[in-house]
Amino acid sequence: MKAKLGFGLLAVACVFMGTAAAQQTVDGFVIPGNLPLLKLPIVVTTCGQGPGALMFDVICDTAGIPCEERELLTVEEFVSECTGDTAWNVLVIITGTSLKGMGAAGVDVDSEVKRCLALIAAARELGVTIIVAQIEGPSRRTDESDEKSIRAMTPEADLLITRSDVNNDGYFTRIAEEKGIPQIFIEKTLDLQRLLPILFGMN
Amino acid sequence: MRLNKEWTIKGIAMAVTGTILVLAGIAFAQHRNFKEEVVLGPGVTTVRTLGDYFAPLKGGPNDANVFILDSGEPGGTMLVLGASHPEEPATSLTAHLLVENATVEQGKLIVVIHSNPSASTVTRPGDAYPRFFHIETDWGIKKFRMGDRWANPLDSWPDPETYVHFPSGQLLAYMDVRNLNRTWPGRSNGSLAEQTCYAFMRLIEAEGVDIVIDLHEAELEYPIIGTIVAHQKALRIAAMASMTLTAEEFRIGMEISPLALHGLSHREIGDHSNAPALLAETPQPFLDRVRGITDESLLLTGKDEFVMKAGEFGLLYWPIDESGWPIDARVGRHCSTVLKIAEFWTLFNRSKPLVVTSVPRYADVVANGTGYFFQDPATASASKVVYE
Amino acid sequence: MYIHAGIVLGVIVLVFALARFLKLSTELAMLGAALAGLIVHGLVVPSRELVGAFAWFEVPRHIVDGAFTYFDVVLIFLTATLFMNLLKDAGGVAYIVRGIVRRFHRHRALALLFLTVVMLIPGALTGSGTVTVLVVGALVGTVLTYMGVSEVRVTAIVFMCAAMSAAAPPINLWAMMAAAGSNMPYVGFFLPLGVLSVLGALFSMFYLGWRGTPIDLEQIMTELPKPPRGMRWWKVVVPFVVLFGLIAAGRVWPWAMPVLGLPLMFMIAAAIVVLTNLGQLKLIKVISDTVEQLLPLVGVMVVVGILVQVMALSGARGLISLSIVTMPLVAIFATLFIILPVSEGLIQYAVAPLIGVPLILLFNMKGFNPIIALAGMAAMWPVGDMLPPTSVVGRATVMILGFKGRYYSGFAKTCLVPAAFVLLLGSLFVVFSSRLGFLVGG
Amino acid sequence: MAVMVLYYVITALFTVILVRNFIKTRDVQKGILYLAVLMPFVLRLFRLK
Repeated sequence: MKAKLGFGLLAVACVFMGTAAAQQTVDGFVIPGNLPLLKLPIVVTTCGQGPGALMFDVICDTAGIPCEERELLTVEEFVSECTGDTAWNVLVIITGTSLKGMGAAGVDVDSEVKRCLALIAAARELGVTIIVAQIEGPSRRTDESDEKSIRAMTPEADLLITRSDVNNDGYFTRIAEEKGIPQIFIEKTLDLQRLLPILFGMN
Repeated sequence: MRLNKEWTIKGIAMAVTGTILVLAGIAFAQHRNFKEEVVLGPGVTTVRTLGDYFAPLKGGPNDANVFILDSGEPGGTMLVLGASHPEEPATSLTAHLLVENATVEQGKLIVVIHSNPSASTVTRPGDAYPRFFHIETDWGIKKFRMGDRWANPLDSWPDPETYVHFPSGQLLAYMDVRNLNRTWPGRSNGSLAEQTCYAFMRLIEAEGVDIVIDLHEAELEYPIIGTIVAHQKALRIAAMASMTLTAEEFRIGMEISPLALHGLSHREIGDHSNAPALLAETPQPFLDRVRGITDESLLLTGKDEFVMKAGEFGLLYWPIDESGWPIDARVGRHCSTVLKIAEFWTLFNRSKPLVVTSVPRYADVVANGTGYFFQDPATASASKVVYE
Repeated sequence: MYIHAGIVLGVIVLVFALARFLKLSTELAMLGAALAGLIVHGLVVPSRELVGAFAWFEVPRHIVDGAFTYFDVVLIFLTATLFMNLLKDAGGVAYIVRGIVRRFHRHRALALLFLTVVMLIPGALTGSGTVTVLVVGALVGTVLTYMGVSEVRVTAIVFMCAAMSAAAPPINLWAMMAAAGSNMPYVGFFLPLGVLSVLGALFSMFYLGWRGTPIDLEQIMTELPKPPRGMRWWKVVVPFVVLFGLIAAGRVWPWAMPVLGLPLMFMIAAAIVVLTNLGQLKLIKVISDTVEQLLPLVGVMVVVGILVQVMALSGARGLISLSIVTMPLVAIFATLFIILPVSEGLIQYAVAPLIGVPLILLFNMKGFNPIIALAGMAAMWPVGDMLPPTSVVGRATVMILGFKGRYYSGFAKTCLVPAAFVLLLGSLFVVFSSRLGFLVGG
Repeated sequence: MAVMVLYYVITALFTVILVRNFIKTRDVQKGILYLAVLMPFVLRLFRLK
């Protein structure tokens, strides 16, 4: 993982004007200095089958960022598609679970965590950068299932993108500090429309 | 002597019971026969009824009014369903408000105020709902029926031992055979609610509906609240509507309609017609099981100490404080949600634009009150007044 | 609000106790308590935003609205019992009992197994333990008595098996109502409910019924009432075949069969009994006796409905519900075996929306498997049907078997071990629900 | 629809019997309970609830 904690993409470096190690404020976002190397294209999935990945994908679309949404991406698919020419370079995992239709029609969060941990392990091996994002706010931090998804994924990230309104208890700040993971806070989901081009050097 | 004493008591008991029955009977009849007055707004071009699309419903309890607001300009067609569950009054109020205010510049808007009219003519046994609720307007008090979640047993009797959903075969609770949001896509020879859904599906075909919005309210203990639930065909519209509403007006989430949960509008309409369906939920503390005194006040203010206490214990999926969840905030949320979905429909379907104007947004409804947007039926011409 | 709901609740309890002290029947005492609660609510209700004074005109409406809460259940009770009473009057029940005894008198285990199945079926199909008692209770009870099982044990067996039959799939009304209330489909309950109810019923039957005397066929055949001369096996079989055939047809061809509903099915079966025994039945007397026999049960359902309405109106219901869900989770688990049966005894099926829904939403929030947890609870509720003040199934059992012993120190005490078994099993299902997820899918 | 009519017939049958039993019973407490039980039957029969 250390190897991947490079000093950001060229464009970001330009923005920071050579002081990459220090945090910078760009367009209202506080960007930490220890950003991992972020290269397109992106594949996005959720840990809990919420609509977060879809939202992320829609935003990428509107911002012209190449991204693929795979709600139930398996390790096999991931590995096989990461070996081609158009291989994914960033794996985004959106945390928080969907519970519409509790019970038989609902989501088994444990199997979702298992699937995503396997994806993370594969990503490590393949050198794919892992972003763990909580972008839907308090709606995806209400119950035990959300918590399981968040607590399993957050410590595994190379970069955290977090809605500031779910950090009331300081959990995300604490984990980021403990694990030395760079973290960027957003106020609203739509902020990603401005943030992602900055991160991927598209401005 | 003993016989006399016995009959004295029995006689008194009969008189008391008789009085209770007469007074209760009057109360039930008042509720069942009360008609809400709707003043047709400038946008309404035609008023039909569900029976026009499925003849067996004609003249029956669920021959709901269908308000058509046609711009005459080509574009998309949106169907808005109010009061699928009449115990969720912000939904019928929003639909009512649309009918009295909306104008359509491009495309066509179809609004149903009471989607399951039968369910709006009955109070729920054991739950102590009020029969009516009242909204203050500039010209006086406007009165509305408070209904139930299920169609009136007087119109749909008996229930099966267990309700087998058509066509999936999924089992649901027996009374849900009268629940309009469990009987989609319906069947022509089924229960009243199933036939009503069937009629709506014919309406969707006949009018070329492109998108359906089913309005609802939910208890704060329930996970699906303050959100838009979307069929797979409408995910992008829902995602954008949810994100922009949250950024611009109020927090609202999004859920994907689960494939394995049957009978609901957001699942079946999308699966069985060309129109995707979205379902919008607002918070209604009145529906919470832990609620305190059950009355019109709770219905309209959404203020409840017990629900707040449950919130302090982290048992709610949606926040609540002393200001409660007043009806104006709930109606306002639905108004903005409908408008935003229409906007994104247009954005994603440039060839079929749907432009709706003159509808207040969230901030307008909260600032002025819902009643501000209702017209006075007394001053409107008789031809402009329709009874719901 | 706490004070108001507390006052109303206090008045309800006080008036009930007082009325019982004054020798009023349970049903009338509850009715009095409900009416007193309603009036006190009207008198002391605090001023509320937007609405004026309490509308006294609504009082009669609330009473009748409440009385309607279990109207469908009442109709099922009446029609099911009418059917069985007609069959009994025609001599059909004696005919079946003789048949069972003759077939199974050599194999005790097999006989008990068969009786368990007979007990489970009516409740499984209708969701009502009372229906089980009313339809097959007397029959099974008689057979067990001739197998040398003591009267009190027979009563306990019939009650416990009836309770388990109500819990048994496919129709468990508590699970169904709580699922509907929390917007879950009624799917995936078959296996967990099946495991719970079958284990519970078998344990009850064998624990209480295993010891007994061997059957002396000769003697029993002389003692058992003889069916009338015109009785033939088909006269007994046909009504049952039609009844279960109609219920099954509704499930096999749900969209081709018109919805008949249980009351009509029982009435059709009853009509067949009448038609096949023309001239032999005192029809009006049987109906009249049936209504009189069921008055306490039907009365309590009507009265409980009124009570539930008053409690909902005044916030007393919310207060109870709130006090339960705000307990620490460990405390909830530790007291479920008390909370569930006691609340069932108090307000019957209304517990499912009242306590079941908030609890299941709570469990779901805390990451438990809501289906397994609800199945666990739905097997525990029916055990409370022998508890006061309603004691619906318990009283039906005692009534139908003509049990003369003491209700609590005799009958209820004998139920204790099997009841504890079911309650423990149910609690384990709730606590370990997330690990029992594999049972879902049936 | 025909089924619904049959339900009114069933309701009517039990209403008649309930009234008959109410008149015949000598037990006042039972009498009052009969009246309570009659309430939903009567209002359903008159199609008021």
